[in-house]
Amino acid sequence: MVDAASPVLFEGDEAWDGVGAAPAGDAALYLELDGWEGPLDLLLELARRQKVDLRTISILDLVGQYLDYIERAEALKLEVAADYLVMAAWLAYLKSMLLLPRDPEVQPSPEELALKLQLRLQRLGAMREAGARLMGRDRTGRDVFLRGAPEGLRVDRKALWKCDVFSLIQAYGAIKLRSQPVVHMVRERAVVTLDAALARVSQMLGIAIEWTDLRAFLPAEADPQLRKSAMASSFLAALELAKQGRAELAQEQAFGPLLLRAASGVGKAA
Amino acid sequence: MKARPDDLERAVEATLFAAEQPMSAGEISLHLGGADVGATLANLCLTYAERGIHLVERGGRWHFQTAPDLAHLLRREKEEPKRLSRAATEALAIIAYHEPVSRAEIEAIRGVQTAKGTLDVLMEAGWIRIAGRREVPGRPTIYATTPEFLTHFGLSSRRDLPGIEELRAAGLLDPVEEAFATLTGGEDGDTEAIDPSGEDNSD
Amino acid sequence: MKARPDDLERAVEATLFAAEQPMSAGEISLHLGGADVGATLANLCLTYAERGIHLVERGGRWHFQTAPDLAHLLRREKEEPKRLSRAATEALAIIAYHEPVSRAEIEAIRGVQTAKGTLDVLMEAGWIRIAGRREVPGRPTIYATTPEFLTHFGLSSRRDLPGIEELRAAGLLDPVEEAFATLTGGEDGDTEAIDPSGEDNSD
Repeated sequence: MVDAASPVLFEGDEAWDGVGAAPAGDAALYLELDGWEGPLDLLLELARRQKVDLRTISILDLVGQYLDYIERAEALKLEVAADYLVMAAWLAYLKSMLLLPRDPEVQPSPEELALKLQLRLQRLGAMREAGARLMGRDRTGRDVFLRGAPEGLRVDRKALWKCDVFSLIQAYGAIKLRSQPVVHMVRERAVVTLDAALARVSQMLGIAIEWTDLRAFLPAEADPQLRKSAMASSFLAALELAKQGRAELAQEQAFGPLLLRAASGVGKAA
Repeated sequence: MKARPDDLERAVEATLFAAEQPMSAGEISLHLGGADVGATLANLCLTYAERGIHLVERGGRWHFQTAPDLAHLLRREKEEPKRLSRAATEALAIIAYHEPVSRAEIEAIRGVQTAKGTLDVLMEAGWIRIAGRREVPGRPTIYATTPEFLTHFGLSSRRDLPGIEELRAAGLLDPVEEAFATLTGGEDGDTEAIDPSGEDNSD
Repeated sequence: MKARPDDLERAVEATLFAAEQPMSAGEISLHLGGADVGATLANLCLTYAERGIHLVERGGRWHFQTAPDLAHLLRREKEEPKRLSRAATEALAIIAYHEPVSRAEIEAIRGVQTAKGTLDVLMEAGWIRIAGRREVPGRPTIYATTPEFLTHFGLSSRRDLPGIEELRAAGLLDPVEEAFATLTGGEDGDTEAIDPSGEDNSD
């Protein structure tokens, strides 16, 4: 382990250097309470002052020093942060357990707790030393330098265009399709025009005195399409004739057959 | 080249390497505590003469640079295969079937605007070239295909391009009516006049 | 040092000299059209070993830099890198020696909370990166070092970290619980100690 006072090891950390370099054990040290990074940090520093390997450190001594330290800080009326006090309470408990005759009922044993604390201090100590050695390496920009004005490597990306003849003619076909004027053709279909229906219905109505189903006026057609058309135009023709007063219409119920007869006046007149 | 450079040589070397600007012999000397660096610079020059890096003097100031014969390493071209966009493919097809055509004519046929970049891409690919100007108001630039175009598409001449009939037979013109072929004129799509409506739109 | 470097050596030399970033052997090879540069790099390393400039490998990437023993000559004009706080230094060491680690694991070793800014500083310096999440409850973020970390601290690889082998052999890189179990014959592991100092605050 490295001596805590080594300035090289912890260069650049004013607070810590200050503590490490402070005259042993005195007011200066206590005034630095803010400088510690928590109770573990303070414990590690106190351990280092024992100047022995952390593996052989006396936890009991360390606990004593820590408690002493906190007590004196309080005596100086320094604000002692809560986590330091919690640690102090725990260490006081540990110390009493270590000093009292061993009670096999208590788990974990105080020796185990002490060992854990020691392991933690070793780990923090190891990492603190590793950090210092890392910082002490030949660092880029401080100890070694890169080329001041590199020309730089440039890779110009050039597109290598790809297309094939099929895509080309396919594209041409697509353009032709798009630009072709759209023509809508309506297929010619057989229909019964309104005029034809009107002529047919009025002619047949002349001989129908009784109520007659509209369907009877339709031409006998096999083609259902044409029959529909005839039905539609015949219905319109019937309405037209009714409007002209030449026919009467009746329907007994909704969707029932539409009945038709010549208007009575007309019939008499004819 | 010396087996072991002396300390001054190493120092000058490192100083010039790390420098952000070329340095005069005086500046280097000042930097190194007043040592005379003239002979060292000449030495270093020789040391590096055959390497990939040279030490050169320009206007009394020294710097390292890449050996001139390796300058091509600094800017390297990398080719990346890229598929032609749909718009570019269509523009190319129109130029191939109707050349020479102006941009306005291409747009008239495509029925949409053609970005400037689209034709640039085709030029960059080496498939089209500027074939002069159309002698109409505005004198628009006209484009035609290049021999590289034929090579790339495996055509011996533009007459190899399938005509309208063949396109239809291939199902590429499916719903198109008979009358259409007469509109665009000709069976094989060779240099027939095209839709005149686009011709007068100046670029 | 060879009297006359071969073409590949000159090309690798020039490429690395001109590069703005360290380059892996693969990147160099790619830049030079696929040549195998492994032996050449080793050769160049030797060539420059005694010069004021060194060719070094850091985390699999190569670059030229000034010889460390000349630091005193070059430092005066250069701005020193910003000094790291003690908290950041410790956090960096813990990440480097234990990577990947979560913030809770860093805090377990340091015994104090890690301020948000501490890891940010290391991220900003480009020395650490987020290396995913630990698949435990809470899925804490874990951190690892970067190639730039190795470059900056002159490490060829993490194996070069000062003392890492000794620390590993001594079990100092193992968690306290694990080391404790080993020392006490595998008993412990889940003892609920009234330990106030944060050892068990796993994320």
